[in-house]
Order: sequence, then structure tokens, then C-alpha cells
Amino acid sequence: MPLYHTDDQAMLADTVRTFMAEQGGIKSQLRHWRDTECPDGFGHGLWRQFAELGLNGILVPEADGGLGMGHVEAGIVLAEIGRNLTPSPFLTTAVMGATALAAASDELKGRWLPGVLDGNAVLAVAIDEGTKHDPQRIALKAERAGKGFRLSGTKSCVIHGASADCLIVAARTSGDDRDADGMTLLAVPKDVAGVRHDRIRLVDSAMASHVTFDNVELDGSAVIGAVDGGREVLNRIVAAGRVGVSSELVGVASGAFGITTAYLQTRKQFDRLIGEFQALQHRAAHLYSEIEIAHAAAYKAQQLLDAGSPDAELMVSVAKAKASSAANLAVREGVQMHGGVGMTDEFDIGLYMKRERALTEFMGDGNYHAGRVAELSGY
Amino acid sequence: MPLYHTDDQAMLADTVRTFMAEQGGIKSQLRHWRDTECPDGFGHGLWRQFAELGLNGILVPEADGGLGMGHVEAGIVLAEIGRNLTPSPFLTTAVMGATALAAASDELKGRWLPGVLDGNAVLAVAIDEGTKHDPQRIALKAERAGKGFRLSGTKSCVIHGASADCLIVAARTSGDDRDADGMTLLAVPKDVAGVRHDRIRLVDSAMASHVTFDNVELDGSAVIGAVDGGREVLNRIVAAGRVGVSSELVGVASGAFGITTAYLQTRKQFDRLIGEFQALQHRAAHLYSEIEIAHAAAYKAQQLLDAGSPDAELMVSVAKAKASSAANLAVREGVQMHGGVGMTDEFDIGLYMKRERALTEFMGDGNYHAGRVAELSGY
Amino acid sequence: MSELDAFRHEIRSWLEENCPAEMRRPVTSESDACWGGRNYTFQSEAQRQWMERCAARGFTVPMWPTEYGGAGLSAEQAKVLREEMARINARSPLSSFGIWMLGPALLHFGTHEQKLHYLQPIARGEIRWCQGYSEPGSGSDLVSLQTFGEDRGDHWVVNGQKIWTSYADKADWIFCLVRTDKANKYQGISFLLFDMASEGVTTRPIRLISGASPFCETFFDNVKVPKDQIVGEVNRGWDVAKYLLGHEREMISATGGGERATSLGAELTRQGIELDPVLRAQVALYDVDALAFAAMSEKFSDEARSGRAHPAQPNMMKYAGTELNKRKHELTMMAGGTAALEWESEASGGGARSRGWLRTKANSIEGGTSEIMLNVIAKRILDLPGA
Amino acid sequence: MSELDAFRHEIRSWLEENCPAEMRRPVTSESDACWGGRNYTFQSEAQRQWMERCAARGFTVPMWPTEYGGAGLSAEQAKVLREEMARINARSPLSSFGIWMLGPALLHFGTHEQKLHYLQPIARGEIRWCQGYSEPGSGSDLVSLQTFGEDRGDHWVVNGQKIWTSYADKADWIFCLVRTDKANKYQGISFLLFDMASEGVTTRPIRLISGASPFCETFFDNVKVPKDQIVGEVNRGWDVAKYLLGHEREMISATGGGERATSLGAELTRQGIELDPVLRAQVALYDVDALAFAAMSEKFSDEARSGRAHPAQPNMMKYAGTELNKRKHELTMMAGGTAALEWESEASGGGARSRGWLRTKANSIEGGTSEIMLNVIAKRILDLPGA
Repeated sequence: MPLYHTDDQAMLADTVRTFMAEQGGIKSQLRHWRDTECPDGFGHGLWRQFAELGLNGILVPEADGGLGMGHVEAGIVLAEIGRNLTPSPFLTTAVMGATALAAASDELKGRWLPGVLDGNAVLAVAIDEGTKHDPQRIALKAERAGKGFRLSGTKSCVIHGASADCLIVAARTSGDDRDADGMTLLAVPKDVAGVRHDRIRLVDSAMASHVTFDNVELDGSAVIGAVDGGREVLNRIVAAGRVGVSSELVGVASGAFGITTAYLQTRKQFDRLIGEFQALQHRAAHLYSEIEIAHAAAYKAQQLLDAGSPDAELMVSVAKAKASSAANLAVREGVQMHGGVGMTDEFDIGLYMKRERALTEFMGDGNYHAGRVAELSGY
Repeated sequence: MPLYHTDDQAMLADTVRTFMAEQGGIKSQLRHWRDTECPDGFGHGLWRQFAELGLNGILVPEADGGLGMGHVEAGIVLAEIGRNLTPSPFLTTAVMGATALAAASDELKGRWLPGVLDGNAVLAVAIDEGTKHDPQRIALKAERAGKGFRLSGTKSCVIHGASADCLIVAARTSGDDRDADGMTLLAVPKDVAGVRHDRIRLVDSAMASHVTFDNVELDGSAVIGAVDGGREVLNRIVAAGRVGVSSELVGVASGAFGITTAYLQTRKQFDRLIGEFQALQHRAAHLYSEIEIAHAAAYKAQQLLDAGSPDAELMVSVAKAKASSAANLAVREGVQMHGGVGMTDEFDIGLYMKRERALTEFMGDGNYHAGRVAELSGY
Repeated sequence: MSELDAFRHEIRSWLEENCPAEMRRPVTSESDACWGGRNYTFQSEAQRQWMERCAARGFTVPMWPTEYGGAGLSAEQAKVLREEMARINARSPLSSFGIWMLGPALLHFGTHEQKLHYLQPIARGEIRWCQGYSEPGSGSDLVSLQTFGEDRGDHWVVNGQKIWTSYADKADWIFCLVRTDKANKYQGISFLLFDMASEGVTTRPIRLISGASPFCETFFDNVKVPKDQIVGEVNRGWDVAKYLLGHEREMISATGGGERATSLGAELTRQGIELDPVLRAQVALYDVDALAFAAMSEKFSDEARSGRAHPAQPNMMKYAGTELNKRKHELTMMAGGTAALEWESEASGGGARSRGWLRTKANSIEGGTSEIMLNVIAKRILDLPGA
Repeated sequence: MSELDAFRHEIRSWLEENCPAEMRRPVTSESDACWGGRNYTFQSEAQRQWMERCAARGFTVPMWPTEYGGAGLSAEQAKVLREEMARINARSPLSSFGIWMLGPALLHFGTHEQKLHYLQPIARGEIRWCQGYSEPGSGSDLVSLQTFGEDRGDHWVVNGQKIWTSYADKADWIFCLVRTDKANKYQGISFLLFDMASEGVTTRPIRLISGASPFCETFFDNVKVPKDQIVGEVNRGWDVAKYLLGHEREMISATGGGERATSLGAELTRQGIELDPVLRAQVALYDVDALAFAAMSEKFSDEARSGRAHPAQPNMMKYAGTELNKRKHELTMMAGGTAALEWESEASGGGARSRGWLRTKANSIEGGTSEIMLNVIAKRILDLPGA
């Protein structure tokens, strides 16, 4: 398959770009929810508009009421989310959550998919328990209790955790913390007793929560996939999250680069547009090249994932690492090239810097994924 | 002690710089010995001139007929060797060899020091046995045999190995390959039976040899320091070598930078001196900064070493790592800024690139020393 | 006993007697320092006492002449004072742009009357100053500044806008670069002093990406400035500014050098952070650069003190030091993972790590951007053409 | 069976019958390839046979028209031929600057007579060409070239010097940029063709830092060039050169993309090299960039083939690809340690690793420096002012 959009994909991209420029802009979304100290950190109105456009079902099979598209298409949406810094539960709900639900029982699907599809529900995924991404380590205990389970433990920095109607939780049902087996995915509804959220606002104004599970009782229908056999589904969720956030990072990089080159084309110092200075031109040209390459890597990873290729895992890590480093360069150059005003909250470039940092951390930073590339390549 | 030269050191620096510019230049030394395919790779005449200036005894105590100076002064000489790319046995003989002999018996000193001081002898140091620097691993066996030892094993890429009148060899007399103890330093004269040199010319035209020891018989007087207790002396030799090669690398960097900025000031393209292009100016200014910092690091490490400070080991690794990276940047920028002619053998910048590579590898590359910094800092 | 030893003895006793116990602890933030000024609220009685006792002895500005409020100490004596204060962890009695910036300018360019008039209140912490240099259109290209002082005979009428005026909202007076000749770029700027309480002066604090900041925007709407409130000659204020810029860069680079270099990897390990192998490598490579730069700082400081440093070398120090600091904070954020992302939580000290990280991004902009530093190195040290 | 399938069938049989077994092994060096020309010594009878058989079918230049020595294949057919040749590892029958560079220029700018006259000998490997562009004073700034052709009515007399003329010492003819109007920079250059055996032509090989090279310096001392030996109009040779430069960069960037991206770390491990932890991290970060660039190459190639690529994108590909390749070789040298330093030994294959490493340093210089690529990106893609 060639690495450029089909006509359908190009049309989707146009639609989403126009819609997001109109509705998802920094002022009307990010700044608005930040400055009003919204406890969700995002707007439910926009989330329902996403649903009206069908975007929430982009990865949901047509049979289940979705659009039945793939990661390439999800990436198109996420790139625009990134470009506009739009706070949105799209990634955790429509990408990672939907990937989890695809493996769930009809009962669970019936309970949660309608809300996802109509924009009335939000999902969040609780995997990591430490400060660095490490899905190989799942310690939160789910002991058998009657026909169900009793959960005890913590999950750290769950994005949209307290806003989510349902948490997809990776729990240890047998074996040791780092065992691949013995891990079970559970759908934990918001209102169940014993779940405590400590809300935290992150640097990019997104809301996350540290979640404590204190003898939380769930019945057996909460299980997604097989008991002790959640790893494969978790891998799919994780891959979807990683490649999705890669596209979002590419969007962040492009957005930051766009306002930076615009600034270079208008700001004057020493009687010249600063974009005339060759040192800045070369750095901008290098940055362009990095963003283009990151974009290609994310695109390729999405194609491989959609095709079910065995090379997908490696390429997903390449994409996440490359998108992180390109976006990091884009925001660092962006702030520096803006000079003093780039340091002010009044300008948007600093917001890109904050978002880049959070997204780079989310689902494994560049170093984590470089390490994965080494391991998967056998060194 | 302030980090600038005393009057005596400044005078030494002047003398050496003038002498080396006149006698040690690229054309008369490096190119000459390279193009005549000299099997030593350096000139004995210049080596004797070094002796006449007293430089060979720079680290030898006055009581033993030397100048009794320190690593700061040796660094002054090595920086000029680096700047002129002079092929010279100074580092292996007058720095590392002399450090070894300082711990040797009067008998060994009597045998080898006069030749070192009058420029009629060359020493080489044989430590590493693999392709990467690793003095913690000494496998070459020295078994007790009568009153002496029998050596079997190999040493890899010994600089000036086949030219040396005496090899200082680190040998395993007890314990396992990676034990700190059980290592003994031995002085192995050139003419002893069973030593084979496979000569190799290196990328920078220096000559090295892979040395095979096939039941080489030595008597007990060959031991430097204590049997099984050579580690401390080896550490001193290694530190002297590392900080010495750091200064040489700073010299290489300065030399490469000097001819590169001169080129920027004379080469025209697009009707402008290429040194007017801001992108090149900024890269040159950054490079300047890196070289200055590397210089300061080497200087500081030498002071600490001369003062016997416990911080010296850490700073020596910092110096070697920083000098390697600064010199590497200097030669890469140098060739690129020279453009096509930089790729030709006719111009000197490529010779700097070759020497940098060899010196960076010698006594541990930047990565090795960054790793040492981490270990010494407890992480 | 040598004269200097006697002096040390005297200082030691004086400090023992006069430095309150509360003032023998390090300052933890800018607001913890003593800034003085007309409207200043002392954090404690001890803070007030310490400032006033020092001022009475001239120790807020030890090397200034006594007639201007200093102690008239020699360089050696001043060093003894610093050493003795450091020995007991005594705080600086007074933080002040008047001491750091305006004072040196007045001492160098001011008339005797001006020195008598302005320096004493600075030394005593009675008048707090701010600096009016940058403008929205004039950052790196400072000399293009537009704030205009119209000549009205015995006074100027100043109109315009400044930006990045630290503590403009708290300062009593401002020293300010004002264009007094529109035809002449460099020789058309004057260095004016005026009261921030003058009619027509307003200020607005600037919110940074890292949060609240001491920086302000400052607006001048027909502000009247008497003709004698000028340092140096009319239209020659750029000379004063250049003098102070050099002074400032030297100060910034010297500050960097003062700290003892420590290993970032060791510090993170002490914090209980386990480093991913790739991050460990990056931290190790950073530590190499940071420890090497510490040697450079020591060398630069030794050379500067003995008059051996190239006059443009502070530009190199600022460039390398600030870029290094930004890199350090990037690595610290990576090491901290999601914990370092917290922005307001108590556990994160109100987002200390993330705010600190963002704040470092200004290092390579304020006091001359990295790009300007590289330009200066290319021109003044490397002698590259047309730089 | 579709027409294309029939064609594939035909090609497969023809190859089976005509491609000698020795020609079904990869070319291992430039001298192992078949270059043709008046004085060419074939490496083997098989090499001669393979070239001649291909030439007879037009397969040395499959897409050229048959009247000019090609096979007149469509793009799809040519792709089938490539695929079938790749299937049996068949070598390219003829390596030639005539095919790669001059041919496209003649096909685009030449007269019918010129095409008939020059293209057939190129296709048959009878005349070997070299390219005379760069001069010692005109590298990146190619248009400043000084080699001058003086108009003498029915011929020019050419004087000057070229550099970087690959295989000038082995070539039969040269296509050469010559100034024919000193008053007009861009529109004062002509694209001339002449015999290297002409009186007044001398060549001298260039020794590189990596050792012997195919590059030469070429000197013209009153070389007579008849007026009909020009491609395009007089003084409009720059149009031809620009056309070919674009062609060349595209070819270079396409070459990079063709290779399947492999992991450097995996390759080093296969060679039995143990990586130091810091080097492992650097290799892993390199592999991320290299694998990402492989995706970019695929994307660029897909876009270019479907006419979607920005016309200046080859500049980006060349920049990123060559910088990456240099980095790869730096890492390979580090991984190899002292073994990689060997320059002449048998064990090192005559210093293959170190010579290969040094050779990569030219990647970011030849065919347009990285600096020029960045300039072009800034101007043509980013639309930055005054670039």
C-alpha cells in the first residue's frame, strides 16, 4: 500500500482539519478549559460533536455501529488534535478504549459502546503503576472473590481517570509482577465502591488521577478477554495508544513549527525579518526534515498495524521515539526562535512545549522506545 | 592553584610551540614518514631533538636526571604534538613509560631511563587484549618459571609496539581475567625470544602491532612494582595516558579549528567569503566553545593528577570524554566546511580527522569514559 | 598579625554580634531575599535589622566609597568579608538592581552630585530600582528601541513601552533607555532616571509559561523627566548600556561558575530514581559536559580575575552555561516521568520541577540570546568576516 | 494472460537464455561494474557478452526510443524488466554517465541529429562519458564557473580547469559547462560536448583521504570544440545543468531509499561485537532515526512516483540520508574499536571499514552540500524570506 492518503482518507483529513480549526482551537478549547479550571480538563460539548461526525467510532467495527476504519484514520484525527492542542478524551476512549472493547464480551460492549459512540461516555486506561511507562510490570492485585474479583493496589497518573465512566484496568490475577501471563483486563465502572481518584492537573492542563483500589469488588462480567490472559489485548491497546500518540505528537510538532515559521516571516530585528538569518533558516530546514520523517514513521507504523504485520511492534516504537524527538525539537526551537514572547503565556508556543512533554511521557518516552527497538532487534 | 599557566609554564609552552612549528610540522613529519612508508611511523631524529630540549624527562624526577615536572607540563607538549599531528613516541615513552619506570627498581631504571632521556630508546605499553580499551581485563598469562616468568598470550594494537626497545606489559600472574589483584607489570626487552609483532598501519599512519607472546622467558628483575600488585601502578600509567591523550586531542581540535577558520576567512562562494554565512559562523562559535571547555577539562584533570587529588580519576575520564567529543566535532565540521577539497589528501584537514579517530579510540573512547563517570558517580 | 588578619578578626566579631540567627540561613527564593525600597515589607524584624546594621557599616556595598554609603574596602578586604559571611552562612543583607546595575553605571558615568544623591539611598535600601531596557519590538536588537523622550527645554516628556522590567510593580525608580534623537540610531539614546510614581507610569505583570513572574510590561504616557535625571551625556546612553550589558553577562556567567559542579546522575540516584539504560547514557554524557564546564567556569573565573580572559569570553560562558542548564532540566523531566508532569499538586511542590524546567527555557533568551552570543563569538573572538 | 504477463514471460525466457551465470552475482565494487568505452577492458567474456546482448535488445536503456538504441519500453514494462532481472540477481549490463546524465539531457534538449549521433554509442557502451561541472573556485556556487570558451566562428577554444570529474582519465568524451559570455552570469554558460582525446586535454587523478578515487582534475589548454557540439542554445547551458542537477539529487535520494532498512545494532551483534552501554544507547537512537528514515524514503518514493512530492523534497531526502549515513559510519567505527583503525592489513580488507567511513564524509558535500540543501529547503519549501 502506498504511503499517501487514499481519496477517502484525504477527504476525512479535510473534514477533520476544517472542523478542528473551527471548533478545536487553542483559545476556545485548551485555554478555555484551563482558565476556567475545568475539573475534566476538556469539553463534553466538543466530545459529542466528535460523536456526531462519527469520529468516536473510527476504530469500532461497522457491525458494532462504528466506521470500521484503521489506525491510519485515527491518526488523521489525532494529528489535528495535536496541531490544535485540543484537550480530548479521543485517544483514551476511541482509540485505546475501543481497542479494549473490541476484545470484550457482548455484555460489556452493550454497556459501554453506545456511550462511546454518542459521546456521552469517556473511557480511560489504567496500566502503569510507577512514574515511567512499564506495561510489563502489573502489580495491582485482583484476587478471586466469589464469582468475581477483589482489587487492591494503585495506578499512577491515569489520563482522564476521574472523568472516565469506565476504567480499563490491567490487574494481576496470578504470577509475579513482571510475568507476561497472569494478567487480566477488567472494566471498572466509575461508581463502584472503593475506587479513589486523586486528581492532578498536569503541565499541559490535562487532568489525570492517581487511582487507589481499596478492596474493590467486581463481578466476573467485568473481565475483558480471558482471565490470566489479558496480555495480548493489552499489547493491542498499548500499540494503539503508542501509535496514536505518535500522530498527536506529529500534529503538535507541525502546529508548533507552523506558528514558528509564521513568526520568522513577520518578526523584525536589526531591520531584517528574523527568518532571513541563515542560522535560523538552517535550523528550521533541519526541523522540517525531522518532522517529515516522524510523520512518515507514524504513518508506516499505522499501516503495518492495520495490516496486522509482525513488523508493526518495532515500527510503532520507532514512530513513538521519532515523533517524541521531532516534537521536542520543534517546541524547543519554537520557544527559542520566538525569543522573549515565547516565554509568555500570552503566546501559544509555550503551550505546545507543555503538551509535547506530556505526550512524550505518555506510553513510553523516546528512550524507552529506543530501548525497545534495541531489544526487538536482538541487542 | 589557578587554571592558567605560571610564568615557567608559559615559557615552556612558547618554546615547545616554536620548536614544533619549525620541526614537527605536518609536511616534514607526518606526511614525510607516511609517504616514505617508514616502518616506525615516526622520526628518530625529532625524538632525539625532544631529548635535547629535555622534554623526554618532563615527568622524570630531577634526581633521576629529568625535569621533575607534572602532567600540566606534559600536556603542554602533547597539545603541540596534537596541533601539528606530529608522529612521536612521546606519549608512550615519556608519559606512560616514564610513569611505569617511576615505580621500577633501580636496576630497571638504570637500564631504560638513560635511553629515554637521550632519545635513543622508545617504550611502549601493552595493556589491552581486545579491540576496545578495557584495562580491567588482563588475561595474558605470566606463569612462574624458576626465578622468573613465562609469558603466553596476546596484546592488541600496541602503539609503537614493534619500534619499542622495551614493552611494559600487564600480565596475569594469579586470579581471574577481571581481578584487580593478581596482575603484574613486566618490562619486556625488544630482543627477548618468543615475542612476535604483527605490524599494522593505522588510519592516522601511526604504526601499531598485535603482539604474540609464545612462552617468553623473563627473569624476576623484569617486574615493575610488586608481583600480583601491579594494579596501582597500572592505574597511574593509564591515568597519565588518558589525560595525556586528552591534551593531544585538544591540540588536534585546535589545529583543525585553526585551519578551518582560516579557510572560512579566505574561501569565496556566491561572491562572499564563506565565513560570512551566519549558519557557518554559529557552528564555528559553538565549536570554539566546545574546544575551550575541553581544554579547561584536560587542564583541570592534570592539576588534580599532579596534586594527587582523589577527584583526579573522575576528572581524567571527563577530560578524555570531552576532548574526544570536541575533537570529533572539530574534524567533522572541519571537513564539511572545507567542502570538496577537505576530502582530498592534498589538504591537511583529513589528516586531523584520521588522527582524531585514532586518539579517541586510544585509552578509552568518549562512551567508555562517560560510562566511567557514571560508575564513579555511583549510578 | 597582618593588617588583613586584624581586619578578618574585626569582621568576625562584628558579624558575631550583628548578624541575627535567622539571617544565617540560605535564602530559598527571590521573595525570601531582602529587596528594600519605599514600600517594602520586611519578612521579619531580623531581616530589617540585618539590612540596617550592614547599611550603617557600608556593608551592603562594601567596595563603594564611604561618602556614597559604602565601606571603602579594598578587593582583598571585600573578599575577607565575603569569606567570613559565607563561614556563618550569612545572607546577603540587600538584593538590589541599584547595587548590581545602576550603582556601577553611576560610579563610572555619574557626576559627583548624582553619586551623592542616588547612591546613598541605594546602599541603605531606601530606594528600589528597576531596569527599563527591552521593548516589544527591541529584544535582541535593543538599539532599535522606540520609547521617545521629547525635549521640552528643562525636561523630557517620555512616551513608550518597556517589557521584561523585573519588579517594575515594586520598584520606586527606574533607570531607562530612552530615544532622544530619532535621526541617530546608536547616538540617539539617553540613559534616564525617574520615579515610578511619576504621573503616566503604569505597569502590568507578565505571566510566563512557568507561571507568575517578576517581569512586567511598563507603559509611559507623557511622563515628565527633569533634565538633570540623566546618566552620562544626552544621546550617549548607549555607552552606559553597553557598559552595563558587559557587566551583566559577566555576572551571569560568574554566577554559573560559582556553584560546585555535581553529578546529575548521582543526584537523581539519591532521589531514588532508577535510570532507563538509554537515559543513563544521556545523563552520563551530560555529566561529562557539565563537569567539563565546571572546569571551564573555574578557568574563566581565574583568568577574568587576573585580567587574562578575552573580553568577549563571558558571551561564550553564557551560551554554554545556559544551553547546558536547559539540557539538565530536560533530562530531569525525563527522569521524573509522570511525577515531573504535575503542575499544582502538593506532592510536586506546586509543580516545582515542571515550572523550573520551563523557566530554564528563558536562560538562553534573557540577557542576550544564544544566537546573539554566537554572533559575538564569531565576530569578536573568531574574527570571522562580516559577522 | 494479460499483455504485461506475456511480456514478463518473454523477458524471463530471454534472461534465462542470455544472462550468463557470472552476471547473476551482485557487483561488489565500482571497478567490478561494466563501464564500456573505447579503451575498456572487459573483466570477463561474460561481462562483454551480457552488455552486448542487452545492447542488442535495447535493454541497456530500456525506456529510450528504439531509434536511439533503447527498447522503447513503457514504465510498466521497464518495471517488469527490473523485477525479472532482480529475481535472478542479474547485474546491470552497463554503468554509464552517458545513460544516467547525458542521455536524459540530450533526450530533453538535444536536436534529432544529436540524439541519433550520440545516444546509440552510449546505449551500446561504445563511448564512455564524464561530467565537467565543478571547478576549484566553483563548488557550491557552480554558476560562478570560469572555464571559458572563446568564440572563433565555427568553433570555440576552451581554456580552464575542472575538478571532481569522475573517471575523466578513463572517459572518451566529456559533457562540460563552459562560460561563453563573461558579462552574463547565469545566461553565459553553454553545455558543450567534446572528445577527451582532443589536443590540450589533460587529467590528473585526485587522491582522497580515503585513498585512491575515480575523481580527477581536468585541464583544458586551447581545446577546439566545433560549434555543433553543444546541447541546447548558446549561453543557455545553465538550464540543462539545472535539469540534470534535479535529476541527480532525485537519483541519489532514490538510491538511499531503495535499500531495505536494517538495524545497525542487529548487524553489529551479528558481527560478534559487544556494545558498551553508552554506545548501545547511541546505536538504538540511531536505529530509531534510520528506520524512521526508511519509512520516509518509502513515502517519498511513493509520492514522487505518483506526482505528489514537493519538487524540492529530494533536497530534504539527500540532506537527511547523507547525514544519517555519516552517523552510521561513526558508530560503526566506535563499535569496531582498534580493529576498525587498521588501514592496510589483510584482516581489515585493506582498511575497508576506515576507508568506507572516511568516504562517507563526502556524502554531504558531493551533489550539493548539506548547507545548500538546507538553503533550498528554507527557500523553496518553507518560503522563508531572503533565503
